[in-house]
Amino acid sequence: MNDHGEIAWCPGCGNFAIRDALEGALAELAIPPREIVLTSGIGQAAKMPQYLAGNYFNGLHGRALPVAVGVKLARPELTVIVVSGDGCNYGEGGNHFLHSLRRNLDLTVLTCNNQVYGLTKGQSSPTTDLGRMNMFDPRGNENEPLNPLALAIVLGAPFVARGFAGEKEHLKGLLKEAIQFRGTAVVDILQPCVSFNKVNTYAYYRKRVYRLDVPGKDRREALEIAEIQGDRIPVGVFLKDESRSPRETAGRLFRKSVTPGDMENLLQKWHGAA
Amino acid sequence: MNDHGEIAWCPGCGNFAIRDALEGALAELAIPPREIVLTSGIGQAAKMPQYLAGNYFNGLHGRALPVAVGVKLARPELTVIVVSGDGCNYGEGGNHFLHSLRRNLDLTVLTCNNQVYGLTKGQSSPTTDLGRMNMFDPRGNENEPLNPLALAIVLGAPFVARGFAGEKEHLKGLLKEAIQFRGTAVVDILQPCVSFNKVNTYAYYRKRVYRLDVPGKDRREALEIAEIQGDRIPVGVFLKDESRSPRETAGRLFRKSVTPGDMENLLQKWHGAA
Amino acid sequence: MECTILIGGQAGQGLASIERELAALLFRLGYFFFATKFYMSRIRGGHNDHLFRIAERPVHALSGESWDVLVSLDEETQRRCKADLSARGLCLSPAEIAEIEKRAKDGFSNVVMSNPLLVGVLLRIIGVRSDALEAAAREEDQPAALLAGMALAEEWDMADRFVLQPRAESPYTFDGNSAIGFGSLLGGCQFMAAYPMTPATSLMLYVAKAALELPVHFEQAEDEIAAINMALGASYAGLRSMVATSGGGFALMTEAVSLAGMTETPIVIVIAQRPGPSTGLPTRTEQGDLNVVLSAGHGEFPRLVYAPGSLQEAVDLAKRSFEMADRYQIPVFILTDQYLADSIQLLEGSPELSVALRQYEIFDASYRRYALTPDGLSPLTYPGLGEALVRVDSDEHTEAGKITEDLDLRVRMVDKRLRKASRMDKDAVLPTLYGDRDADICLISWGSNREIVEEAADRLTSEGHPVAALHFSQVYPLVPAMLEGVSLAGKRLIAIENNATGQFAGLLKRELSLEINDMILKYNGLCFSVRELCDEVAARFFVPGGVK
Amino acid sequence: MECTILIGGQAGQGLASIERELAALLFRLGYFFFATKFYMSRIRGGHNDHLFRIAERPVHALSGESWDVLVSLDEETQRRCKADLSARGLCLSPAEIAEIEKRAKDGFSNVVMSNPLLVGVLLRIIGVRSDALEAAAREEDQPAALLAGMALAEEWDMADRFVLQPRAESPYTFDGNSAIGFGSLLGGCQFMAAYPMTPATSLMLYVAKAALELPVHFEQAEDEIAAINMALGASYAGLRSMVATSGGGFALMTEAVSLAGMTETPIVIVIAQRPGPSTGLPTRTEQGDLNVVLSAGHGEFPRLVYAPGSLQEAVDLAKRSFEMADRYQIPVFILTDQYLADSIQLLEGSPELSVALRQYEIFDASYRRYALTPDGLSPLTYPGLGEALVRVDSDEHTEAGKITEDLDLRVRMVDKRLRKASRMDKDAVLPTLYGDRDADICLISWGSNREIVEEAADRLTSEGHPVAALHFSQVYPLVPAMLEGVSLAGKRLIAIENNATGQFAGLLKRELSLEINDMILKYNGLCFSVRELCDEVAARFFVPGGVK
Ligand SMILES: Cc1ncc(C[n+]2csc(CCOP(=O)(O)OP(=O)(O)O)c2C)c(N)n1
Ligand SMILES: Cc1ncc(C[n+]2csc(CCOP(=O)(O)OP(=O)(O)O)c2C)c(N)n1
Ligand code: SF4
Ligand code: SF4
Ligand SMILES: [Mg+2]
Ligand SMILES: [Mg+2]
Repeated sequence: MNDHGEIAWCPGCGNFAIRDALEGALAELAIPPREIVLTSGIGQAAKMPQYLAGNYFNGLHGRALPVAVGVKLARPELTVIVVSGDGCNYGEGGNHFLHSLRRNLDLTVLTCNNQVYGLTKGQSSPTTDLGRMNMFDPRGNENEPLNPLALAIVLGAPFVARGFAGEKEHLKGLLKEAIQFRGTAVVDILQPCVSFNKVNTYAYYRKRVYRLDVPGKDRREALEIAEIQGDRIPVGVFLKDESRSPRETAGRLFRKSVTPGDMENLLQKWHGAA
Repeated sequence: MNDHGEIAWCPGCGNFAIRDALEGALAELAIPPREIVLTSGIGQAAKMPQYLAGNYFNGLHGRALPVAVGVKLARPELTVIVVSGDGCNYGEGGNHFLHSLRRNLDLTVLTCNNQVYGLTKGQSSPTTDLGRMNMFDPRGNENEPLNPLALAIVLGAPFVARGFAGEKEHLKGLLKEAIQFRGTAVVDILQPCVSFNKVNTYAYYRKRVYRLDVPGKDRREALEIAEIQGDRIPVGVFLKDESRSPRETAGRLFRKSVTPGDMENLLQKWHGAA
Repeated sequence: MECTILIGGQAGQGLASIERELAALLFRLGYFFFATKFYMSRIRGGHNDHLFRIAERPVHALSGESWDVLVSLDEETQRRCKADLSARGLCLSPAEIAEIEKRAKDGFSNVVMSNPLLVGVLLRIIGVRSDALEAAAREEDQPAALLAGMALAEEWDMADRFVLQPRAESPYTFDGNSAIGFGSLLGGCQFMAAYPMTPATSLMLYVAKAALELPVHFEQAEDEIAAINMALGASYAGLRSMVATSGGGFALMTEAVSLAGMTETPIVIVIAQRPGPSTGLPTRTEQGDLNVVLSAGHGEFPRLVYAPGSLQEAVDLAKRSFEMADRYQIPVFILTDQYLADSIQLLEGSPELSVALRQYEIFDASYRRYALTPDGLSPLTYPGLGEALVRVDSDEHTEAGKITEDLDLRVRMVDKRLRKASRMDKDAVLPTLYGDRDADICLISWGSNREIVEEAADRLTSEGHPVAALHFSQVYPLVPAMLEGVSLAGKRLIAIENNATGQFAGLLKRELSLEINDMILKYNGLCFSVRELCDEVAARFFVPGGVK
Repeated sequence: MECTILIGGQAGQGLASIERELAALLFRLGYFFFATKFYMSRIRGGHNDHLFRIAERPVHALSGESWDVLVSLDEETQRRCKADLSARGLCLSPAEIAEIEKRAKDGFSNVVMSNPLLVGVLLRIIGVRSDALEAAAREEDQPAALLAGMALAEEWDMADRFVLQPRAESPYTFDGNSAIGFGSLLGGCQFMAAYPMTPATSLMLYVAKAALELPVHFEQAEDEIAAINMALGASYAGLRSMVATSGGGFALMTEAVSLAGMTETPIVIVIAQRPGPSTGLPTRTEQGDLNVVLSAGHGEFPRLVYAPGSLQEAVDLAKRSFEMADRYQIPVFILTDQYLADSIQLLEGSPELSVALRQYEIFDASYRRYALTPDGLSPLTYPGLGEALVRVDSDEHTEAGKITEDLDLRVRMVDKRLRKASRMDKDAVLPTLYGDRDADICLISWGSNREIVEEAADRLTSEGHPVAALHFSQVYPLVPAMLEGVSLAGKRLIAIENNATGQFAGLLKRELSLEINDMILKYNGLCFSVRELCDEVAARFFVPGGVK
């Protein structure tokens, strides 16, 4: 386990494989740790940055995305990766998911989707299936689950993919592709939670998951892929639209500064009589 | 103008027609004002309830939806209508839009969409077109506009429609249908703002708007309708799925109360030795 | 006579069910006991301690004396805690635990049976006999395994090592959050919306479970902002409503606290504190959010803040919160913390089971939600009753609830809202003075420290260090009446708080001009123990023969 | 000599551009003036007042004397304000306004020309002549229309009715929010994320416009939560960052305030106050959010709160905020309000234009973001410099920034964070003592009331009611050094606040044990005027011949 100290996840948790895949992807892409910024919220998945080599900002539950947006706008040269749970990114942080995608910055947005609130011991998350019994749903979840990838496509994310913690190598490939993609890359990762989700297990997914060979050719096709559910669960890249370039950032700001001359100009122009 | 006092909107504002249409719809449906609860946030559109006959809760910017959810859960027998602006419902309140729709309660959710923040004098809203210059976007808006109706369809709203303030009668019909619909009915209303949106004017819309004859037959078709934009802007019902019944609410709670006997049972069962 | 037991190990080793089973049996056997836990923010692994104190008289705090029985489910516990074992203490080391597991597997073909086996061992240590056990145990307690555990204790020569008599006639057991939940239902609460957050989650679960059978609705919200706005919607619509959260979640609710203040919508807000700032230590305890609760919500409006210090206060004040929220049409806060939330105690005496009922007044079309009245209280009603339209607005509003910019009316509305507070004096919950009233030293506490401080006062006094103790369970508003009859003049006042800055001391000064002389503060995430508090007070404020 | 002008009418009638043009010309002509506005939360309609005070010496407050010139763009203004016209006052009633519009149409074929026409009339009233005007006006000021206005004033026999000499040599004009914006840029601010909210919006716009040409980024956020988290991200990444909002938006930011406290991420937070609770009166003024800012963010961590009382303070303290945020790695707050935000004033003297620069220290792989140091300050650096990894965590953390549940370390980390505050004493901005230092009465103010109170002190003293005035522009922390050298003993202390409960008075008591004797509070949404304050002080605290 390198030098990351003891890992706080349950033995068997899907997060281990995701961590390994991400570590492998970053290593193979040869991005030096000092140029990586991982942002996360709060939850089990949100602890991921603690166990990887890189800078990190482990902030508030639900707020990994806006922190990443701030980092990216300030320092476009850094590789900025958001990694958090389904509750974090789609629940508490749903509004940032909506609006950050619209920005199309060059960000990678990873969600470890265990369809449950893990750290708080098993409540329904936005992706929990209908009827599933969880801590606060003794009669079964009554809310339509959110389809994060369909949402991402409708919101205009140019790169949208699904991975599975049980297919580590494939996942590593996806993550590499996502990180290399120029623009917002959204990857939802099916992550078995051995403690609180007794339905969506490794076995459950292994039976259903199949690999996509090619992405959908446009948003409409990608949406159709995203709508496939139940007995067959596609993993792979659903959409990869390289035609749109990411939103331009202001350019280099870091270590550049406003000068007294700038301030003199501004003073005269806006506040002076000249 | 009935007895609602002076109206705080600019002369010519699209909100007048929306108010009239909503007033007409409620009158024609013969719902007594005492059984109507309007919830709104903050903004120009959010003042709507002030000028209608009904109960209202004019709460916080962005929070009209959760208030409505609370009212509906408490009092399923009331007609609960959310009415607010695009900034309110899709921007500040985006997370509630995401998750309230998943609940599929019997709510009507109206958004007066002027593609701008009106009350704060003209900043871009989530639905502002790319490149549009607004107060904080002197170089033009750089964020992909949000498509609220595509979003609503992906989120599983069973009734999704678009209206136009310039077609008052048609809008009234839509509103009647939406209010009568059993389940969450989402209506986005194109609303010219004469003060801060000089592009999406009545004339602009009149040139582009056309009426849909029939709703899309399923979500996919509805989505295709929702994606139509630019020179042709469909208004009408995009989706009307009457097969799903709304989420059941707990049943009658109001004026019913927990009894000492209930408490005795609970005490014995959970806290006693019995 | 007492027996203190520490059961330590990793999350996932069954500690929670051992705690549950042991507590349930102690309870049914009629023992006085107190249990609490120190646990990490982990699902599996880490190190958690479950602490039991069993006695022959009521106990409501950790004694802080060395442990009589140490149960180490892992080596780590053994290492950390062995030194704290009392002279005649017993130790169930990982070796014994392994043996218990073996017996479970051998005798019951099920390793899970080690839990009742262990519980049997422990019960036998305090002198429980098989006949008593058989009478108290239920089928789900696994009587056979319990008995096997008792036999094992005898085999290991541990039986009757700390014999205690079951003397409790207290028929009820609660943890702090259940007591608040129970009190809330008594208060007529019918709606809760919530987003999970430790250490408030168990309160949510309590209401969610109660809602299965009672006319109560529980809704899991998408975030805390939604939770409180839903609750305000439900309250406006006619149901007594509550939310619960911890500091970070509460931060998100504060805009709506101000909304409740402005719209005069009754609501009860429970804040279960944990150490901050920010995420801090999610599963530990602290009293660090008093200031935040006192001034949460921009602008000026009245509020009430309770901080229960015992189970009874938790039940009573939770119930009272709903009454006061309705009476004054304000947000009422209940400040609790992880320590109280997770401590299992006995409720001595039977709770009064009358359920508070809301009034549903019916008005005609002339109804004005914010009618200006001498006492600032406008008649409250709900949509759909009679011809009244109920119109509430977050903007400054007219009596009828419409937006206004009439600045004279603004002043009248501010005065109206603040006027409600002046009536709250008569409803103030007075502080409790305890211990040696004539002592030169008075320990001042609020919230969950009450029982710890009171036991410490007893012990200090009995050890020749007389002290009084004054406990506040209503922490805001603080009114002069609270100090009438408690003659503090000349006493050295010492604030006892689970935080690093003495927030309540600052409040006493601001509100009651009471100068606190010293503070004993603890902020490592754990509660005080009685012993530790006694030692600190004795060392800092006494010299042999008297006060320093 | 002074001339006060009230221009009233409906939103949408061109008031904003009249204000802009008149202010610009007064400025370029070299007049001392002060302008502020009372406006409604409306885009069109309603009733707004734009208030000018023109003088021959610096003025920074509303005098509160009756109006010398009343310009009524609508009947409503005429009705409301006519009574307040001074004895020799001039009135431009709707009839005259109609005539001006007619002249605009006739002479310039453009009704919009009525604005410069009106400005011309007003300038001629205070004695401006055409040659001076021609020298000062620019093409976009529409000199022809201005001159036509001057001619009209002569025609109406209004010329030279309040002749004032232009005596100002102040080369700069600002409103309060621009002064904060300007100061922020001087402080090295390079990033702002914001969600619009009155009365903070104009500050956002200032930075957004500056960002067009300077190495500064402005981002419109989807909500206030995003805004502050983006700013924290940018600050963490290496840019000095700020946010601005008003009470309701700030409520949403408070969770991240605590995050800034825990992660020790520098940030500057501007709160432009308006009357609450909740939406309240969105376009009016109040000082009601002091308490909220003092304790926003759960848990305990140091903070600094400035509340500028003049343009110069706004510039200086904004700049200083960024220095202090970096020095102490804390959130720094600037509390302003609608009154200061929307008041146009002259900055006397030239601002120092040096721009504060951040340090970019480079560390090796042994870097620990939260290294424990004697003064609590750990070295701050940013990702991507050298081999240091910058790891920050909202949980309690180790020196290296990893989550920890080591409870001893927890205590050391709390102490470390709080220790930073003890060093802040030496950087305290001391209050300003003004007026008659020997007076028996001292008016105490904070924030935007400074100039009003100081002018009132002058006037009271000159009217035989000697008073001193003490103004705090650093409102937290309050340190004993602030009262050294200002001998308040024996003085009657009167707090002047724009709120209903005297929040600063409570703080002075809690923090400095200073007992305020009386309060003058205003909370109808408008600022104090000098006259009103003088009258109140004189009536309540003086009797003929001396102090009451
Ligand atoms: C504002 C706030 N609300 C609630 C919490 C409590 N909380 C911590 S983690 C969590 C849910 C985590 O679920 P998810 O994001 O799916 O992560 P997982 O643990 O399943 O990986 C919650 C509700 C919090 N820390 N902050
Ligand atoms: C929490 C919060 N943030 C910001 C504001 C300020 N604000 C009031 S209305 C508004 C935007 C309104 O836009 P929209 O919802 O589209 O309504 P419109 O005025 O265009 O009808 C904003 C940002 C507020 N009142 N509360
Ligand atoms: S609770 Fe679930 S998600 Fe969390 S560490 Fe354990 S297995 Fe993983
Ligand atoms: S600003 Fe726009 S939306 Fe608001 S009232 Fe005027 S026209 Fe309508
Ligand atoms: Mg999860
Ligand atoms: Mg809008």
